[in-house]
Amino acid sequence: MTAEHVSPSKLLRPLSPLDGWQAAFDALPNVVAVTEIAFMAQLNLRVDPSGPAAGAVAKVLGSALPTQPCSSTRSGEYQLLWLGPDEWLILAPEGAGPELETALREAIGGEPGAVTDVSAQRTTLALSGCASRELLAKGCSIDLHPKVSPMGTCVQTLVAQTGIIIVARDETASDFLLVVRASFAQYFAAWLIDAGVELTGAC
Amino acid sequence: MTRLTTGGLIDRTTVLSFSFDGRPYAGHPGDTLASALLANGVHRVATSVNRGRPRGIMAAGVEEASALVQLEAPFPEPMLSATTIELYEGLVARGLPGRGKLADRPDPARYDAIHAHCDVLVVGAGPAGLMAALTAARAGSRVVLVDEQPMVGGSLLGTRGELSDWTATVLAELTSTPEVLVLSRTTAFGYYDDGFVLALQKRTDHLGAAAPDNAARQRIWRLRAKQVILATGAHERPVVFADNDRPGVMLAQAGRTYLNRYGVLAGNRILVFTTNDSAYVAAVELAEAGAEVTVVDPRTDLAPFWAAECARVGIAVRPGHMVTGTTGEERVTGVHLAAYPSGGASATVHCDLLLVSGGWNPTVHLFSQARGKLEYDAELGAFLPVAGLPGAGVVGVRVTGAAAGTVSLAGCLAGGAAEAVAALRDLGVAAQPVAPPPVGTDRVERAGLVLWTVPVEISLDGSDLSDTRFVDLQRDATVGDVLRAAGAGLRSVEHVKRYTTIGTAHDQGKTSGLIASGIMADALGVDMAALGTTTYRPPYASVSFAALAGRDRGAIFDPVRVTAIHSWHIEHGAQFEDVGQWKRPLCYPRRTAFGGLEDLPAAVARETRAARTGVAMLDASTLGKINVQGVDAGEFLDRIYTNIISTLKPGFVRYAVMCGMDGMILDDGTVMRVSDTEFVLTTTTGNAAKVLDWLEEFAQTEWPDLRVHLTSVTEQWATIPVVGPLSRQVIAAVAPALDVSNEAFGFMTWRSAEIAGIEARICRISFSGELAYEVNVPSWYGIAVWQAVFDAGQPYGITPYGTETMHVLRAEKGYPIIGQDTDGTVTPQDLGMSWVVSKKKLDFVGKRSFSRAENLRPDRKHLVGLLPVDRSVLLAEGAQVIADPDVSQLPVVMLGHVTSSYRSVALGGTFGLALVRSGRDRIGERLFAWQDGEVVPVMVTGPVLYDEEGARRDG
Amino acid sequence: MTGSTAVPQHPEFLWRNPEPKPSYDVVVVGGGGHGLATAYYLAKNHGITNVAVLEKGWLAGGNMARNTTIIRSNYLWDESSAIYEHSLKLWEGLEEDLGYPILFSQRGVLNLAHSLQDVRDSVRRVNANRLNGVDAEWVDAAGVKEICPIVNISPDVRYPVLGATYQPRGGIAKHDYVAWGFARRADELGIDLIQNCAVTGLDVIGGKVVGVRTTRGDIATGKVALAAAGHSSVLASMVGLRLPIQSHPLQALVSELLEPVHPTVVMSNAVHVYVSQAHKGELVMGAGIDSFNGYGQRGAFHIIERQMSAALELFPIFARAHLLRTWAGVVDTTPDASPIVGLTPIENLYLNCGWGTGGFKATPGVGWCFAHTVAHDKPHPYNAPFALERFTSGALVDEHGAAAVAH
Amino acid sequence: MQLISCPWCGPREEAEYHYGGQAHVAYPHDVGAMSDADWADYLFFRDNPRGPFAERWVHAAGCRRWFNAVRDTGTHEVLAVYRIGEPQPELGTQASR
Repeated sequence: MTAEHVSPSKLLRPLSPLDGWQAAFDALPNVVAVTEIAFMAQLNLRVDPSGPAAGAVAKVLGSALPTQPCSSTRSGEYQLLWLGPDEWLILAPEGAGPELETALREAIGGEPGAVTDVSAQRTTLALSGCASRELLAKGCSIDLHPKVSPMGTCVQTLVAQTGIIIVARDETASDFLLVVRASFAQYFAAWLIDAGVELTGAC
Repeated sequence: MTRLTTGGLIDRTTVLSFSFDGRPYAGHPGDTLASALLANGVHRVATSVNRGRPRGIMAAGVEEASALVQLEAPFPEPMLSATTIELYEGLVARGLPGRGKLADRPDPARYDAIHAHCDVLVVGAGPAGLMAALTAARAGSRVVLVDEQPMVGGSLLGTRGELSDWTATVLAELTSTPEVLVLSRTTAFGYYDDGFVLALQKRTDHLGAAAPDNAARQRIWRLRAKQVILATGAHERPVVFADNDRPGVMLAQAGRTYLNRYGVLAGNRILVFTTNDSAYVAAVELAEAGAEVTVVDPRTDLAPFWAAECARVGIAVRPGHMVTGTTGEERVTGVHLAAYPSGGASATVHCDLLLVSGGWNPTVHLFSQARGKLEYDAELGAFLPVAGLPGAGVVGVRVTGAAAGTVSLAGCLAGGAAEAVAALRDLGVAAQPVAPPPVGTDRVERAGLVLWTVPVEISLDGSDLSDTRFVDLQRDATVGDVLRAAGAGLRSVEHVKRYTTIGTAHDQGKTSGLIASGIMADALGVDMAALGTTTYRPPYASVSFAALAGRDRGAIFDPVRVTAIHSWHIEHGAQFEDVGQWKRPLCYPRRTAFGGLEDLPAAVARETRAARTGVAMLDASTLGKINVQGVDAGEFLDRIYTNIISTLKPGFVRYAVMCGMDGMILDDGTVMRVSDTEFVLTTTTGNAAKVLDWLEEFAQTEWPDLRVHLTSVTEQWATIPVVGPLSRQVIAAVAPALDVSNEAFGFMTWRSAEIAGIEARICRISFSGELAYEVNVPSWYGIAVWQAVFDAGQPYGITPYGTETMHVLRAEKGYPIIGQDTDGTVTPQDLGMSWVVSKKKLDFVGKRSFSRAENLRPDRKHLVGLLPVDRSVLLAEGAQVIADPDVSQLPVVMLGHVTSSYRSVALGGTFGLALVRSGRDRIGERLFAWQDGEVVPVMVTGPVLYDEEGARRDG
Repeated sequence: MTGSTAVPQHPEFLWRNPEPKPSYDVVVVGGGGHGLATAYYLAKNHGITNVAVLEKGWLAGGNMARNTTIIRSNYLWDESSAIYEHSLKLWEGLEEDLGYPILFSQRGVLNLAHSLQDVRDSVRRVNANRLNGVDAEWVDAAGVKEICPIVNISPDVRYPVLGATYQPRGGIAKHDYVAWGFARRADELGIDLIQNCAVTGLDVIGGKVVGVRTTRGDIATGKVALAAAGHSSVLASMVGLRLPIQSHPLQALVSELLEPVHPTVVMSNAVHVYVSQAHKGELVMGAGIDSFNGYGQRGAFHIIERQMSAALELFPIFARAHLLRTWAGVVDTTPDASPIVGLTPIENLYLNCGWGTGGFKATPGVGWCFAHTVAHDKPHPYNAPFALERFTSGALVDEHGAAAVAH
Repeated sequence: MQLISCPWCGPREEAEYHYGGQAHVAYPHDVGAMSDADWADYLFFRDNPRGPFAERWVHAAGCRRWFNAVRDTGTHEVLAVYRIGEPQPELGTQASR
């Protein structure tokens, strides 16, 4: 293959970790639906939640950072995921990363903290359907029952020997956002599809 | 035929064909293989392992010690109890002579595992378990009820339909209650810490060949409960006498279960030998079903109720007697009786079925696994759980029903409800016990006689074979074996178990273990309570390896990590290497002129030549990358690395080494300074997670005062080194706005640049000694930028290369690979890298260890180069380096070993790196590499063999 | 009640069950394989028979009863291969020496390599073994298949078998019989084996140990030899001695009896599978060490599940074999994965511990050397490198670094 | 499978954690002044009691925070968990969970 044969626009198309997997996801029984949400902007934010920078950051994000462990909040187009006592993952629309990174860094200023663009570090999957919880239970040891893990719950755990972030997005434990590291994504997708083999048409 | 025309929980309208030991038979849904065999008059099922004696069916459940079979169809499975196999159409089985046979082909079935959480886990769906589950369910709790049988009812299943309407109602209510999960065909087999119970669900075995392909045949339930209620029932135990192993000798409750549950009258002339009242109901029901029944009871004070019942149905009772032996070959034909305990007045009675009851062993396995304490109850002759579970933390583990030694049905029903109320109370839930169903007067009101083996002297002829008083049928272990153990001086039940092998077979001694202890205690004249039991180890019942492996097999056995450029490598024929969980291209073999593929040496020769003379490119995205931010980032890294990092200026890159506390090299990589307060480190591929953990541990626990934050960015960046004297042209082509001149963009610096609109970080670093640019772009663009570089390099013959070429290039320059040229016993000084160890810093991790005596030895092993005298001979990686080629006297003093070895185009022959004792002092010496018997003369050189003056790095 | 209440003195008599005497020349603490072997060689090699072996439970009921009985000597470092090879040579004559059937079966041991680095490490070890007089060879994947036909050597599996080191003289033995053989001989030679006797304290006067306090009374003694594996730290702490040891659970398991399928011993450190088929036919498998400190003789079940996955990748035909029993021992691990055998800062107190997962195979060898150490108040040349001082000098025998760790 | 309470995330399965050995062994201040024996003690010697033991764990698959736990090494019972910097509860007593 030589340069002449490849158009530049095609060349510089970004490729998500699960590019080409949607057809396999679509073949899953209709009690679950899996879709990659590619190219979301993702920023890792470190800041002292009780320090002055937290307030400045909140202004940029339009919402206070969630300080309840294992929780998340939405603020307009942003999702703020609690990762640790001074650590959050900010999910933002595609392309919003650089500007938000700058704004957050400015907000933190000289205070202790850090902002790191990790947009391509992980990809995200939307998992929905009435069998979602069952599907995850095949590898996830966390109780995702809606009484235990209500909407907004954001846990980091192991599923299929893969570190993932799970965000509960509804009150019936049938809509989850799964955030998985890019290098593990294809393995994780294969695992999900295999886990779905047995699901039947009804819940 | 011994199948009755009515009765039982089988479906007579459907006939299932099966084959056993090559003969065709028929049975019905609801049958087990055992019940179907008995229905067909087959009593002999197996052959004993050591003595080749015929063996039959002695139980009706998981405690079966004798009726072991090999399944042959639909798929071979070794060693299952005929009593636990649900019958299905097309089943093919044969009796086992003690050892199972594995299939010679892969198992096509699926297996899986699933997690479930509950407030209350109830194990056992008998009367106590159902009451417990119902009480908890009505309180609104999340309940899981597991039971090994295909239907609920537990011991009730062996009765004449006692409480069957009630169990059906309870089951209906439970299954329709939200948050209640009833798992049948599910055996809880292990209690682990903190309310974690493992259970095996047999999901499709009973369907035979009709089992759906996509369904997991067996499933491991990983149950995490806040409260556990064990309603696991009890196993009847036999009494030992001579020839007690003949087919047709069966536990009394089993005989009753075959009658009531399966509609099988297993004998016509039945002798019931019991030491307690519980077997009388079996005797009466069997007599009412048409059998001629005799009861032999060593006790003389018969219960009036049972005496009357026996009289009513015409059962002859022989109080004050015992069974001392049996006759028959393939099946019992008669029984020797004698007066108890004298042994006098012996007689022989004909029979075709001998039912035995020596009392009951509560099923306390899970409780014991949960560290529950057991206490010997001399009256029941059983170890009972002591209420309250010390040291079990917040998770309550309760035992109820027969498992707790409760004898009466009413007691079991009430106990189950009460334990559930107690469990719920511990969860802060106030609950009422559900009302038990009405039951009749219980007629087993007193404890029986505890009798392990009948008191008859056996004159042994000195051979073990003359003793036929079997304690463990499966192991062919006898009373004589137990006594022999005692005679040998053994006093511990664990020793006796090991000496006799009693309790180590498929049934794990469910019926035999306690008897062995009892015989031992009697023989030694010690108290059973003092002797104790052997430990109840998981699993409670056998579990197939495949079920435990679940879905973690084949393609999803272990994560496969791939870079953003992986698909390109596949399309371009890369051969891969496993590096940790990563797949990395080892090389990219090309088609040869002869149509075949290049072998590794040919591909590597071509790839290295390209890198040394033209331009080549590598996917190095697997390198670990850590973003370090904070005003103290420099200080933090100074403490971690052996060299100084804080003096590095933004825009610059430094090679750095980190050691463990012991001063041994842990990892190496580059440190890029992005700004005053931000760095990006690289780690070796295999160590990325370990290094981040290591850094976090220091940041969080040792130096929490330092303002520094660590974030993994391994997958954020795709990393593409472009290497070779022509690399500058390629970079200039893809990043036209970047001044690539050496003056503007010097060695060990980095620049931001746009590659076709993509923001890239390009580092002038080199792991080959050649002019090289390491291109880093967000990994979404990894493959696009890789392709752009590849395209731009076409005029220069750009060549993708793999890890093997990378290794050759770096080895020619003497650059070590951590983990290959080091092994956890190597310091930076050993590698000749004292220059990377700061003398100025007061401290850094590992520094103190460098001044220990061992580290100051002049004869430590040093990294050196080795040139074979014959440059066509390739040293083996792992060859040992010796000074004297005469190895006739062993052991031989070894000076070190070859860590890396390659054929080199650039060096015109083979070369190696080695760790050699006092190696730097031996440069110029002739040594020998010993590899698999071959002695290869080598010359010791410095480790840098190519471009020692470093002239090539600037192009 | 049983019929035969009289226990006959049996021709296969194993040992007396004596009451402890008030004093002994040597007290060995720990009646496992190492303690029993030490006692035996004290009597046999050094004529010291006024010896008690104190066991808090039943003889050989600790790790001796819980290990997977793999015997080999193909360790990397000179120091390790010397003591393990000494042990292997003793194994080769042990049945005769003890006059007891120990079912020592030299069926060979394969250590599989799954990555290119595994291959390098393996070849390095094989070459070192050969020059140390230890039988060893490198076999490629096809060679592995020849030795053990049921190993899956397909290149398409997740971690293909790239080859293996093979020690033909390695093998297995029947652990209980080994212990009983030593115990029986020790008993014959007059040594008191005292069970259900837990040590509750050590009496030290003037920096010298003079006695042992036990649950069965105080015992005066000239020398104390500790051989208590995972419990060594607890014992040493009784005299204020700290050890560089951490005690961890190590699990193992066994299947039902199966017709012979597995003719050798296969070990794979990379995926933590250690498997052989014992004489009666059961598959015996060891797992990886649980990461946390624990004396509870129980590990976590996910370790077993994971091990099963790995085992089926290597041996697909094991799929429908059944797990009958799992258990755990308490292994005493050291920073360099090598044992500690030698003197202590307290006079007449001797230490043998830190064998981690490797203790069984060392039983006769270390018994021999430890007895020598106790008898002469000086380490035997084979255990001299394994002194406690090495952690101060830095002269470790780092079997971790050499990847030849475990089992 | 022990259930260990992360002081931040709550009870999680043991597999989510990495074990860090004895807690409260601080990195020495002036390593240059330490004798070889003292340094060896710091490097290699840790308590190894049977019974309550103050240990470090990190919630590796969760919030990545190190914390301390007092756990009974005989029974596996976690007696207390506390964050880095918080004082160690008295050993052997049933502390808050």
